[in-house]
Amino acid sequence: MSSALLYAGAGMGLLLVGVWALVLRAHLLRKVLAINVMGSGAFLLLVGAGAMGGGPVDPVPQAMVITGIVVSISATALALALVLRIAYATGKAALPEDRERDLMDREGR
Amino acid sequence: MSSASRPPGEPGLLLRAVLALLLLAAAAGVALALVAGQVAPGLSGAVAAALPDSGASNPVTAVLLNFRGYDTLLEMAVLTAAVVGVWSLGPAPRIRETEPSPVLLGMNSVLIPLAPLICAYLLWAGSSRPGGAFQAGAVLAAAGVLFIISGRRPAVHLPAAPMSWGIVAGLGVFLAVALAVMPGGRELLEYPRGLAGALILLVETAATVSIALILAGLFIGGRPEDEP
Amino acid sequence: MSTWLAALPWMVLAIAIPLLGALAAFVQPRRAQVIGLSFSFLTAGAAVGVVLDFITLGPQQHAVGGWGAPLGIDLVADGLSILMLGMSAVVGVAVSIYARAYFVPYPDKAPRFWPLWLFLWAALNALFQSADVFNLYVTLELMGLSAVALVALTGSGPALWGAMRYLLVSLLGSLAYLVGVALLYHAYGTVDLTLLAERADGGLQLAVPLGAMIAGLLLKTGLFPFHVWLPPAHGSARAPVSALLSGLVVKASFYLVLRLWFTFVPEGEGLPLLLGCLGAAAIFWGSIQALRQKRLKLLVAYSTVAQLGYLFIAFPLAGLEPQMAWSGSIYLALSHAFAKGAMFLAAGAIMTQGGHDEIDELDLVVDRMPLTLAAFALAGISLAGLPPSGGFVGKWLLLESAMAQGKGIWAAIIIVGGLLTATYVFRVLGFAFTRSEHHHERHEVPAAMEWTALLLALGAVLLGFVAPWALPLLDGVLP
Amino acid sequence: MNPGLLFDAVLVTVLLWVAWAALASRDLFRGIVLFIAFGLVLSMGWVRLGAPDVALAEAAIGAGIAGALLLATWARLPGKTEERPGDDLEGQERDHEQR
Repeated sequence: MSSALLYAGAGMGLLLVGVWALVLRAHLLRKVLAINVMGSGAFLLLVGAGAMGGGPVDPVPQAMVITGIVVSISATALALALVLRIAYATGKAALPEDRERDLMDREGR
Repeated sequence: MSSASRPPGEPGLLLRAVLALLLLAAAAGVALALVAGQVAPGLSGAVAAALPDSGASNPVTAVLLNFRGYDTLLEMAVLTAAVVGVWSLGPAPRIRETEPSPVLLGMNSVLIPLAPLICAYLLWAGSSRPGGAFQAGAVLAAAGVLFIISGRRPAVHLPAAPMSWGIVAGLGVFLAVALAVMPGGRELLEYPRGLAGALILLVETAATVSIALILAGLFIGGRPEDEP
Repeated sequence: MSTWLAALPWMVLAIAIPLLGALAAFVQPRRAQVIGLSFSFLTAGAAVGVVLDFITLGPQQHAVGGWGAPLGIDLVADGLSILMLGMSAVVGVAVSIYARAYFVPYPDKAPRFWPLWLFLWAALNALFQSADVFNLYVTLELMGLSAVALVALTGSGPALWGAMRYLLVSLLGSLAYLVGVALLYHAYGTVDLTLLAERADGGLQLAVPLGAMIAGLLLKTGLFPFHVWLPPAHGSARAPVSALLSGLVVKASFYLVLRLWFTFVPEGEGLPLLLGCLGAAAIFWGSIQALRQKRLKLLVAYSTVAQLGYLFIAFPLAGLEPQMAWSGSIYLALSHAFAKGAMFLAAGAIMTQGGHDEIDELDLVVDRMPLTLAAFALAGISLAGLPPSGGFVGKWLLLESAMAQGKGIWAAIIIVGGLLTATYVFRVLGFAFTRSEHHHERHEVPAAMEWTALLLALGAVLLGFVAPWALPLLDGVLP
Repeated sequence: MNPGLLFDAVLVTVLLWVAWAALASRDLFRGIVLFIAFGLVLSMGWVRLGAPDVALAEAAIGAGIAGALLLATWARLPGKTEERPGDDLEGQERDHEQR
């Protein structure tokens, strides 16, 4: 078992946790957090799986991850701006199918 | 409320079970694909071989701004499109002026002047050591964010026009360089021999300024008020 | 004079021009309409340049940075790419002309629409030409973010919800795709499609990443049962935006599914059958929902769900007759882009005229807007697959392929789906010819809006006539 | 087991735990703070993977900018009560205005 495999596995774990929360948590901010955790998981998988062969550190997946991090902050910023507009327009930071739910956090309403 | 154990609208046991099964299956698939079969050697050798011609001695910078510079170009487009999208949602929500805490003000008086220095170092170091445009831009933006939330600023009347020119400068300069090298039978982004280092620095500097402005613009959360 | 024109790098310009246009329209918001429209024409011109290059010189390749795969990123324009580029150019120009007239009453929206639409167009052109799976991820994200922002442009609660759900689904799909990219790089040490095709040797190491990527793309395409995000997003967007989303954006992720499929040619019967069944389910579910809608734009959006189903019928039919089945599917995608674009543009014109889009309150709209109604009817003819439209050619190829293999069940699905389509189109036309009891406001509709819808719908019909020239372009692309 | 691998194992465990806690906690503010911590732990992981450039980007953008954006959004959410957790942390964003 190598460190690279360990980190790739952790990436997979983060993806699972992220999807779980994305589907089950109602508050839109939480869904944005979930997407970000998933993104980090995919990036870990990219670098970790790429490094499993050993040898010198491969810069290509690293550059891809930096690209990915910037793409992900762009998406996060747009998502957060949307969350805020939804909260202002409808009074609740949730999608219509989740509006009946207790948002399970103190800042829900 | 139908039952005490499950509030209305709360996802049921069936959904959770199906989701868990799907996720476990996906995880098993990925795990098998990871451990089964060969692991390819990757591209570190190819990058090392081409590094002397790339105009940067940090391999990651070489990949980001030369070998796979086209990815970075489109990534700048994504970042710019995000701020265009955020601005399109409406004017920025106003931030209420409050008396900032003395701790924050004290911290800021050290951090804000320091940020451009760190930024310049990261930008300069990027070609040979870890660092580069994105990290440097983020540090500069962080200083801007501290400035915005510290309340020690002239009223939030951000002039839209210079800000939007600054926002597009990164992608604009990158595109201009990418296209300007083409005459003479070269491909998009194919830097002429010997000019790669200088052009990369030019692109990175413009990108740093834009990234800082874009990240700060994203933080404001909407378009400046004088923007039509 | 044509020598220097022919020497221009059209593939690159088709991506660079819309990007420059987006920047220009953003920094000059007061002149966004003029800038946007001019750059739309230039972008379409560049796409035509790529198509002409292909016709005269064959498939084109461009090694960005001069490195070439695997170190660099390659752009490739083959027959499939140029059909998609051409489709985007025609629909894009029509929507741009329409949008210029449409946004005149909304001076606050116009400067927002143009940069986002040009970013979206750049992403589409980049996506159709990229031969690098990671680069494709970046183009997918550029496309997704600008499309989401365009939906949110409407500004109302439902549109914001639609945009948010669309964003989450789109990001989830991209991440699934990215997992596939990571596993491909792990196993084969490259992200270039051509090299991957050479190195991929089947087995789990190919099946798992391919499964992840296709699943993510199906989510973005909105194939049943992943369609739930689609009608709210497409139905609540501004009319030109709906036309772009239904006409072009969903085609981009479908194109990518095809590209991966043609590159790796997965073995086995299970997955194609599953995709075909989902397609059939989409046809029935989407059509029935379309029949039940009260609002015209939602009807058209559910029709997209149904028509996307048709595109996947080719998968179970491609085993023995790949050429015919794939040609049918691709041709359906093209004609759907024209027809659905025209339908949304027509729906937008009707909405502008009457201030609403309730189907049973259309109130003799045919008297006031004969051109728009003609556009809707012509687009409906293509959607239902009636001759001589492009939709007819596509469905005919699928039918013939099904009959040649004795797979009558798929033929039956195609025919029943066509009847359902005709039913909901005629339902709209019926109300357009009857008088309503209620009084409605009436507004002037710019002629440019009516004519672009009509011309685009005519394009969908004319596609049926150009099929003998268009289909051979796919030679060498299909497996 | 060599010490490097042991360290990695601990780091990965902490990473997964922080991620889970950030997504599962009842309190949204706590979730965001944990998410920022997650970014910092992750950037340590990038250093361990031999990717210092990524570590810098993760710390600056993934934890720093994303954290600031999340906190700002959270602070601007409408309909908040006065006694919210961590009132003294982000004292500047105390705008309860509704648009």
